[in-house]
Amino acid sequence: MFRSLINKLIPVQSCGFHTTSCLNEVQLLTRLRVVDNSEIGKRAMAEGKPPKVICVYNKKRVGYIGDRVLVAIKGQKKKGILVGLKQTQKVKVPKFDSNNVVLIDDNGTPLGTRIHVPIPTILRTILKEKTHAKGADYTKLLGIATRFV
Amino acid sequence: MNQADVSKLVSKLRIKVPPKHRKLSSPQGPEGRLNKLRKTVTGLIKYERIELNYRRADEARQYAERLISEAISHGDCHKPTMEIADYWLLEKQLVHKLFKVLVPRYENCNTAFTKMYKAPQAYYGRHIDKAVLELRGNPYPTLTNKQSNNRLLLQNVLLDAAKYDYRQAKYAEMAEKLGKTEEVKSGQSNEDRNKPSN
Amino acid sequence: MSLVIRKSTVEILCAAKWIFRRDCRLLSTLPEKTEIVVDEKERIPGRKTRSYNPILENRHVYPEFLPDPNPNWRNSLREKMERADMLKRRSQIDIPEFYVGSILAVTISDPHAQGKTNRFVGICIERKGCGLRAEFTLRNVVDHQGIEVRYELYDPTIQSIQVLRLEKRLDDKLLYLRDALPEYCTFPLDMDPEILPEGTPVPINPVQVKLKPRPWLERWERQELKGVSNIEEHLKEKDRVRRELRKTPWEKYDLMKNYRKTIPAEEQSEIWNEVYNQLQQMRVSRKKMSRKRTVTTPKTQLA
Amino acid sequence: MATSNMKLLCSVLNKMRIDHITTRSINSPPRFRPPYWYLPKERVMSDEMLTQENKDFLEEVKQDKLNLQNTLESPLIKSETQETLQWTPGTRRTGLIARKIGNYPLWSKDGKKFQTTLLQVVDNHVIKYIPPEEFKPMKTSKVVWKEKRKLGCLLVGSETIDPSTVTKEYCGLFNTVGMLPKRHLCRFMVSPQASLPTGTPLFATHFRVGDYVDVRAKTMDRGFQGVMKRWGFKGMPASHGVTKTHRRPGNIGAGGEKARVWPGTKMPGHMGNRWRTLRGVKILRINTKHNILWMLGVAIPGETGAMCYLFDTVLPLKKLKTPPPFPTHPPADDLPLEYYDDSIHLFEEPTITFEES
Repeated sequence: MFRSLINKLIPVQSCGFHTTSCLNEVQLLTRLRVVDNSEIGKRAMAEGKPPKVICVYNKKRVGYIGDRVLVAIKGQKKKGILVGLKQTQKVKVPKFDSNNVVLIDDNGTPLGTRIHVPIPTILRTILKEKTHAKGADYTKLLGIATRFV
Repeated sequence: MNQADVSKLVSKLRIKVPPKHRKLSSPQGPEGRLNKLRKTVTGLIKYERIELNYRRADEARQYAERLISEAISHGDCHKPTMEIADYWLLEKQLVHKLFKVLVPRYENCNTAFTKMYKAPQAYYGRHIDKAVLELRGNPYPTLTNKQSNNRLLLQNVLLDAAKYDYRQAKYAEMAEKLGKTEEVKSGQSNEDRNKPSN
Repeated sequence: MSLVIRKSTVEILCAAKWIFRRDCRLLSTLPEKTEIVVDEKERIPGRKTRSYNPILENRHVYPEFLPDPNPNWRNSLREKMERADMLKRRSQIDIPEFYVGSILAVTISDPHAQGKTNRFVGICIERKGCGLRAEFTLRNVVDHQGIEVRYELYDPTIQSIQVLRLEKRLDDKLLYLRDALPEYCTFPLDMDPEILPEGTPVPINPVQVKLKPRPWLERWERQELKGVSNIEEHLKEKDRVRRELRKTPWEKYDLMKNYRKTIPAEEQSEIWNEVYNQLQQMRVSRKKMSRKRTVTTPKTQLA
Repeated sequence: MATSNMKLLCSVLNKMRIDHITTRSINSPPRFRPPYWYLPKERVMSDEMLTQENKDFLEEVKQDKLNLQNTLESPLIKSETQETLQWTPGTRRTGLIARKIGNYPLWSKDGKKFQTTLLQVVDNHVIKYIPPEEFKPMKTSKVVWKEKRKLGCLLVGSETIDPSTVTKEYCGLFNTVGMLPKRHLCRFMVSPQASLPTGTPLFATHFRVGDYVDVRAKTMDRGFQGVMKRWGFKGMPASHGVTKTHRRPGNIGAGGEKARVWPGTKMPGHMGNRWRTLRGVKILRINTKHNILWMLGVAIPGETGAMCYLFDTVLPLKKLKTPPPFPTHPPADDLPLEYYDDSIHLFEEPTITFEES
């Protein structure tokens, strides 16, 4: 029941985001949408305080699909993985209506147990490449996804 | 690479169309440019021969050609074509001229509907390329030279002689070839004839 | 649209019936009747003096066979090679007739999950590009999340393209669906294909969508959209004034501008004479294969 | 007396005009002179007011010559029985003249899209060969080669044109071979054993699929451009009190001791229309009927319809490893219509599927 409440709220929420095309890329202070069912993420979205990007972990400082980001959410710093972007994508890669993030901890384990929106299949390759043998294992995220497009 | 517009079907122009339009400088922008061209096209349809600057003549020529080809392909009962004719011809009696005079004149025409010549420049004043733009089949005398006396020009006389020699040589060669083949054929037939006898 | 106009009255009536039959599932049925009346009004004065060439009607069905009209990029030999390659690809996979507004299901082989396929269902909101670069965009709302995927028409990883509902909309591009309420582009992923009876013209769906309140992705009010019903509600006086200032009513009379955007009829007929026979053969052979399919009744859209 | 002497001296000095003395600095390069095989091509066209019969006659002569040219056989076929020449990595083969006719994508077998450029080789013929002993190119640089490279000069022409549109001298260059004049003429430096008899046609099969070539062409002419477009400068801010200097270069150097502009400073000027070579372009597909090469990438200089010259690449890692058709591929009728690189997916092949590994 709580989830349906959130789903009802989301269309209203998404209007609060920047929808002008010049702010379509994920960079510093972009607001994201948490799409997993972690407690902190759910509460932040329900309160209407979506997380802000405070760091993108790549050289370009612009987040692309599968990049790790550091977000400020309800006064805490959490890491997340971008799982859907508003930007124009390459052929056969889906473009989403909102910038989606899944929260993870330092080991790459997702904080939630389910992702309630579709996940692009290209993440399978990207996350496998980013995972190193001794470092964090990001492919755990794929296990909690419900649907791939 | 963009897709071609398929909503309209146009017939091909018989003149060379440059890849881009010319900007005729006008303070009103593209609308002002069309207004300038409207006056020229109206003048062309009305007087059938006009002299003007080359740049403007070349632009106006394309629009006049398109207007006539639209009128030919759709006829006077087609509402959008009528609107277009109404826009381009500032004097309304010319709309009748377009559909009743020019369309029958050009209906079976295989060439462009207009002609353009480079006009001589003025001896004094600024050097601006001038052109004469006219409709084909206009009632005025032609602007080009008569070609009747060209046969007596030196280059033509010389070419005539060369042509005669060339043809003679060619015929001689052909005759030789024919003779050879006939010889070969007759030789073959002789052999054929000889074979059964042997 | 023009297809509908040029067909005989019987066919028009057929189409009208077809639309009426389906109106139970449309959101706004009001402008539909007026649309048909306009169609018939336009049709009557349309006396054609030139002989009507049916082969040219292929331009609506296969627009990507026409080259880019920019003369700087054209070369007859390259276009010929490109068309030959397109026909070769078409002999391998059935690329059906579809338009912007049709609902498609595309299956591709997925390089990221070996041995699996990936199927996506959505409404075609845009078709662009010509030749082998032709591409189309599908849009759907899955799990309350709007998703768009761009596909290339001649990509060899595409396994099948299936038309689930063949229809047109009122506009050439449906990019405004991004700002519309999500129910207008929500389609179930397990949608059944609806098969049109043989010989009926492609119906035009006169549904008018409702936009979400601003901010929008583009200034839709300046684009003269026919498929949007509530655009005036969201406008301020300032926007209306600016819309008036930006209007370019002279552009439809700019004959050369329109000419430079199109491929002339003579060149088109050459192209169609070259490719039409092969396309027709492929169509006929495919039809024989798919005879077995039965006609299914259209499902309600907003179930 | 003194005055008369002075007058004499003055008159002598007047005759000695200092500004007439020409000095040529040793460092300045010699003035460009065209190579000696070059003959002027352009002629002034005018309306000659010929009668219709004479026009037809000229057309007929041209057609006869064209037919004569088409019946010419490649000299390679006759001399096939002669000794076979060996290709070694050091030899230099001739190149080709091609026309850029556009670009479209091809897909690889693993589903990746390759943008390709199509180059058409239009009736290329060998016009002239100058052996290395006779070939003396103009010296354009100060560097004098101690050991002379023994390379001959091979003239290759492409695209037959109407002989009445070019000068008589230019036509004469081709008449010796029995051909109509060509629109483009290019000089290729070749090893003596790679020389070809005159009149040899060259085809796209001169190169093989999978080889790398260098493409030399003129870049697109962009006219006079500012520094932002020409050199990629950043310009200056649009606002924050900036006036009239949004796209300007800014400072071009300090004053002080040098008090001048360093040579080579990036400034506004004419951009494009320069000869540039793109090295190491891979050939993905070859059509033998129309002589089309599909090259990987879209960076070949020039617009659609521009001419370009193709050479075997000089890049050490992409050089030819196996012997190519040498000296060139002889004309043959039984060639397959198209050659494809191994990585390219054929359009008539079934859809790509990714098997589980």
